[in-house]
Amino acid sequence: MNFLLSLIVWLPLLGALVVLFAPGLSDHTAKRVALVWSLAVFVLSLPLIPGLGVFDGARAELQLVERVPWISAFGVDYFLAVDGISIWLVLLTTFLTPITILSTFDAINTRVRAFEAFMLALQTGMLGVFLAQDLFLFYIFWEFTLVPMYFLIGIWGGARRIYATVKFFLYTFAASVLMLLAIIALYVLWGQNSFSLPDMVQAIRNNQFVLDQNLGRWLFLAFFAAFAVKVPLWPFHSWLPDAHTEAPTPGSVILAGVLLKLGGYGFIRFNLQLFPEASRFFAPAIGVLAVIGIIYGAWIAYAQTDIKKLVAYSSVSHMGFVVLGIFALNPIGIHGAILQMVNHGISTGALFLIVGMIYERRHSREIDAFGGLWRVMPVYTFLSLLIIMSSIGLPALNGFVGEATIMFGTFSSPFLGWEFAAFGLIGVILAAVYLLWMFRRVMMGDVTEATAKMRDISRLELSMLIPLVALILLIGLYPTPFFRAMNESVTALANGLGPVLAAR
Amino acid sequence: MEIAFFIITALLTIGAAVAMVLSHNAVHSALWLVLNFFGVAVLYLLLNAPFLAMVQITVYAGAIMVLFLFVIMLLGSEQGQEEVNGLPWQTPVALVMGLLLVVMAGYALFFPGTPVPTTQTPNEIGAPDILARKLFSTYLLPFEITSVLLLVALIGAVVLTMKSREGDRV
Amino acid sequence: MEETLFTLIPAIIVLPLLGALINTFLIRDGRRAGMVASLACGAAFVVGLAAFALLAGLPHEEQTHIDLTLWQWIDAGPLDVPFGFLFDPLSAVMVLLITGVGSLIHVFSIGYMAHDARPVRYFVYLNLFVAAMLILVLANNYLLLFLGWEGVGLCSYLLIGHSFERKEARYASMKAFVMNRIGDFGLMLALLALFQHFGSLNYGVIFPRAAELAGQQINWVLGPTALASAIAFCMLIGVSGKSAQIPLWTWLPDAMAGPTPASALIHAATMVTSGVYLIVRSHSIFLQTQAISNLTVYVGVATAFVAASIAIGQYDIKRVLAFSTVSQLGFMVAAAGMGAYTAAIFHLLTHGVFKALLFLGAGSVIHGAHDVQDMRRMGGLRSAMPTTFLTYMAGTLALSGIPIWAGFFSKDEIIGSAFHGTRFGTYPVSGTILIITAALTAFYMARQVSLVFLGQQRDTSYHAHESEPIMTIPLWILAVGSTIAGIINFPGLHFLDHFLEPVFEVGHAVQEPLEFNIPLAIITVVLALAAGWVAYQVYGKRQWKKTFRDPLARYLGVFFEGFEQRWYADDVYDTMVVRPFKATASFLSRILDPLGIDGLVNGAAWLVGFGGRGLRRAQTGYVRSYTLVFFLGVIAVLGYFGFATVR
Amino acid sequence: MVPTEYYVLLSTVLFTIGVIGVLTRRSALVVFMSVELMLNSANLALVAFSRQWNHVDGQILTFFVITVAAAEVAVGLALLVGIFRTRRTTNVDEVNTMRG
Repeated sequence: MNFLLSLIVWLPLLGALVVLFAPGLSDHTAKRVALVWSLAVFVLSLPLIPGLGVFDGARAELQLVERVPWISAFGVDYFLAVDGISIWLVLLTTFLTPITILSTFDAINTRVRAFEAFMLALQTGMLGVFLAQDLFLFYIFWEFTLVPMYFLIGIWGGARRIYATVKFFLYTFAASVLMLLAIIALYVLWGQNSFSLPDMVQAIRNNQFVLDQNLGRWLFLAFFAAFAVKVPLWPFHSWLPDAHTEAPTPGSVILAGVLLKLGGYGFIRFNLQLFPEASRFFAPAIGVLAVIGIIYGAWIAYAQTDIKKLVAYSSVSHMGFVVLGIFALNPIGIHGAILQMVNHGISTGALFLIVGMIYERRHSREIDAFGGLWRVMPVYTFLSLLIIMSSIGLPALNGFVGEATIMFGTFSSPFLGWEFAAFGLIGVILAAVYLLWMFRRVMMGDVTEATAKMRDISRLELSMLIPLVALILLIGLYPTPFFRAMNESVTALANGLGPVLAAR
Repeated sequence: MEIAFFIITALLTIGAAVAMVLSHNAVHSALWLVLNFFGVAVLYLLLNAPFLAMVQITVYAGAIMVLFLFVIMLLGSEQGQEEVNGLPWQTPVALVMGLLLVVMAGYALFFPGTPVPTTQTPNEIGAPDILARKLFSTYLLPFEITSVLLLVALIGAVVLTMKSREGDRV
Repeated sequence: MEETLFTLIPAIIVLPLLGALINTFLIRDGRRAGMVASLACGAAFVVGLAAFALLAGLPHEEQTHIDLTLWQWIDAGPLDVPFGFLFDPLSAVMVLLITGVGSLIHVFSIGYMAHDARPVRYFVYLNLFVAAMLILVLANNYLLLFLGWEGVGLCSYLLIGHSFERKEARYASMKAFVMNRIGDFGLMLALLALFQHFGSLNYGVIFPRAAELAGQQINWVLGPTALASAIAFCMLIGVSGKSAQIPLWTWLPDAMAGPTPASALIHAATMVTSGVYLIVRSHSIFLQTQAISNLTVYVGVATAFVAASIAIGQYDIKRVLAFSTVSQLGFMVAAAGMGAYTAAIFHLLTHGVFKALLFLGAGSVIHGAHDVQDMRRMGGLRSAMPTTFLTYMAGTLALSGIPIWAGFFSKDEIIGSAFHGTRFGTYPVSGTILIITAALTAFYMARQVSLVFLGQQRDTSYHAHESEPIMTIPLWILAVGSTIAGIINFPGLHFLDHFLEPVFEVGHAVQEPLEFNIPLAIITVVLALAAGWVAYQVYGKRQWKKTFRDPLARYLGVFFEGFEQRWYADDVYDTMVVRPFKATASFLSRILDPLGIDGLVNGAAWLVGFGGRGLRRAQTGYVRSYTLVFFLGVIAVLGYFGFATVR
Repeated sequence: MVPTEYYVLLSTVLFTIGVIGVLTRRSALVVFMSVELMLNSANLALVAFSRQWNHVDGQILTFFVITVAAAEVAVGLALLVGIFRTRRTTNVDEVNTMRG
């Protein structure tokens, strides 16, 4: 089974080619082929669930390692592996993609085959980012994700799609180039003719590879730039609302659901592992940015009139929690951050789905265009309420587990402390304000002439939301298996950050 | 004696080159260039490279310059192609830079940092048979490639100058 | 025995949850849903009763050790929180109150909600609420308590917003949730600090070691403070949100936009008392901090008085009761702050019964009067609704603190504690204010009864009728309860004191049961009776028009206006918090984000474009100029190498 | 015997003249000729070094340069003819469509 990871990574790309080039494929069947294909990938990834024998959650080190020399002149390896940090993000990706493709059934009607192909290709890129353990390979996958997303927004987007895509592309690309520089710098400085991340981390921990303090901080910032833009951390967020508003529903779902997590994952995998000293040094400053982002995103979300923009800004707020948890630099915070990434993928992905559903019916995303949906679409509203509550962070649903864990980590972190937790909690209050405000105006209230004709959720839409809602409840009530699988890896990571942090 | 001959030839060559650049008539330029090529051929002889001297005369002074003259005549552009000067300030810059280059080269040549080995006794290396042996053994592959290159150039020249049909102007 | 308890306790929670699930997925008919919900809640009550009996049968010291973990809830490295329950005497009495009163309210709702548009949903929320509330009181750790705490908040939100077509319901529901959230902010902060210190959130770990908190000093907003004070202060914020105390009390009166039985259950009997429960549960922390305990007393007393004064100026039958609830919660919070924990719980229980009765009675009135809520349009309903009137009188007497009815004993214990003194000392001023508040309580209740039931019907546009038996039977049961509930901690017998003793032993908070202070009781009762008589004289004797202005307005002037306008609290919050918040949001969204942050980004893009336009001019298109540059490069390179070799 | 330095200096001078020709003349044909001049000067240096080291490779290289120059001239002049056909000029300053 040692090629399982490769299979999961490359199968979607193959699917993309099939969808794109298979002769005589109608739009209708292309959607189904893509769905079945992504479901197959999901099924293939199922054995990875910790406890099923393939992946062992009780081990800290990388598992299912595939390592083949690739460009031997520069020591580049084809190096895939998974550990407790990435396992849930991989599963999140394989889980969300079929749902996203399902959402194209209603949302996409032009150039369907290309769209499905881009979706599948994007999946390859995202999985590659989570699984690559070679800096060079990682960078390739990292940039590769940009391309399909660029087209997904640029071709199927709304009126200002060109502006949004160019902004999205340039913003993320410019920041990634800094990361490339840092990667090359590390390669040269290390001088072992290898891009292997685990080896490099090992060398750093054994003091075989000692970075100059100042240089380490600069390199940290170069990596940080790439990930901060992706997350997006305040004040690097301004591409996100534009991209989200212009993207078609499936694009938004995958963007919020998985792509933003690449940044958070990058922080954990690269910044924390490669630069322990710089991480400690910058943690408070980044914590401040994260807290500002939490409150700022929430506050600004309240003033939006476009539902999608509201959700987009809520992403800024929620991803602030993730960054806060990561830079608490203690096991609790990182546990929470990883779970919160999964949670955010599920909840915000679902939020974009529900926004897309009413957009399909009403062809408007203005909050004022709706009202009284609770009456005409009871099932839809019930599910929406659950999802909104999960986003608000209601206990017993998934959002709370992640946010609370992050808060515990933040509060007890020697680098952050109670002020950060207190301001973060203000963000939790504000989440209730803007989401309930939206709920009040869209779902509650009197039915208008325009909304009266809106039909309730269809079976297709139900099949998208049910798995998400099930996970929302599962993680909310029993997140322990999720935490346990990452426990060892996260503890090892935190131990690498310095002796102070191992205690809490 | 030899040095005097060299100096005369060198001055002739330089003079021809300068005249080539300064001539307003392209035909004159071409003819000055031919003279220059002859001068260089003579220098090749002085350098014990008789075969090259002959090649220089036949290929350069003969074939290439004839081609030039053909084109000049064909286009009728002996004169009057210099009205538009987009970069009037470029001439002085070019002169200064050229002077700088010569000074630098001269400085490097006559005040070298490390001693240069003295010139060795000339051998008959430039004899055609020696050249031919070398060319058809060690340099066989480049030689063959050159022939392909010439063929490609030939075809290219033909294609480029072919009259395009109506409707598909480049 | 313990094994039996271990199966019974989860069952208490699962039953209402099951009811909610069945109603969500299987039932479409309102009446049937009501039956299912009532059955679920009733079954929970029966199970709770059995568990209670088993617990009471256990030896004293074992009663606080019924601790079971269902599963590991959160296990994130050092953060380790079980999904576990603690069934001790305190939770036991709370369970009985919640399921007992809850069941009656469920039954009542079947009748009350018969004409509602969405009865099934209503019963789902109600069941869900019961389950969340049970989790709140049964949790064995603070995080699970928080789950219940927010869960009841959600159900409260849903129930207030049940008839979301009405604007005030929409706004009130959101207001309730957000204000609760502000309170939860404090509670969560307290939890974080507790975890930071103890490395656990389990009661079993924290309470025995609570004394450590007093010694710890931390630096925070209020300067160097004992950790205990900081934590207790944060909890007090939570209490203030959930139990509608100053400053977060304004949501509760608005919450009356929900269906009346829901108000009875959530906004009177159970949910709003969870703040009191929290203080009592955390008594070992509050005992470490005199300052915050005092603050708790002051908050409670101030709330009690202010809310009672507002209740005088209201015309809406439910509003009066809502402010009365806020006021009574103030009594409980004050008692809990004083350290009179048993008194607080005692009042919580009796109040749960008689306030539920009053709300259901009000519901019956509204139901019978065809959704009229303005008391000025009522009057003389006694004859049309004799049962409601009789039972309502029982509630009124209990609330006003008239002897033999339940409120007399519980309220008196609180006032007695204030004067008699607790481990924090005596609170004579607070006690006096509480006595005055008790008199005010009697006044506004007498005013209400006079306006609603006595005299003649002022607005004859509707025909009032008595409610059906399914609604009156719960009223009777609660009326009996309100009359005799004083027995649970009857002076001299002290059942509740003794039963709760094991709980307070943990924090060494056991106090000698308070003996009856006869002079104090006489003063209180006389004052209450006098206030009631005055109210009857003012309101019960004369025939008013249906849009009359309260006669007190003439005598009290601006003060009465303050009562009517709730001391302008909502307006103050609106100007000081809501409006600036909205304005800032609009500023951020319209100006700072697009022009500031995005402006920087787009500015950078423009700069690149500008530089590009500048550089474009270097691209002259002249091949000769390119050559020149090339040549310059050659010279530079040659020069460099030349000098490098020469040197 | 004439020292190699003299030949190289002569080669430099010729090269410089060629450069100046390229830089100052606008007629594409003359520019072209100047390029040929530069090639020649390089050849001269090559042959001179060949004698200096008593090694035939320099001459061989010169031989190749001449061949390539022939090919280059053929293609280059063909291009010129093509340009002249469309633009009716051989003035390089008028062929500036690549202007930014």
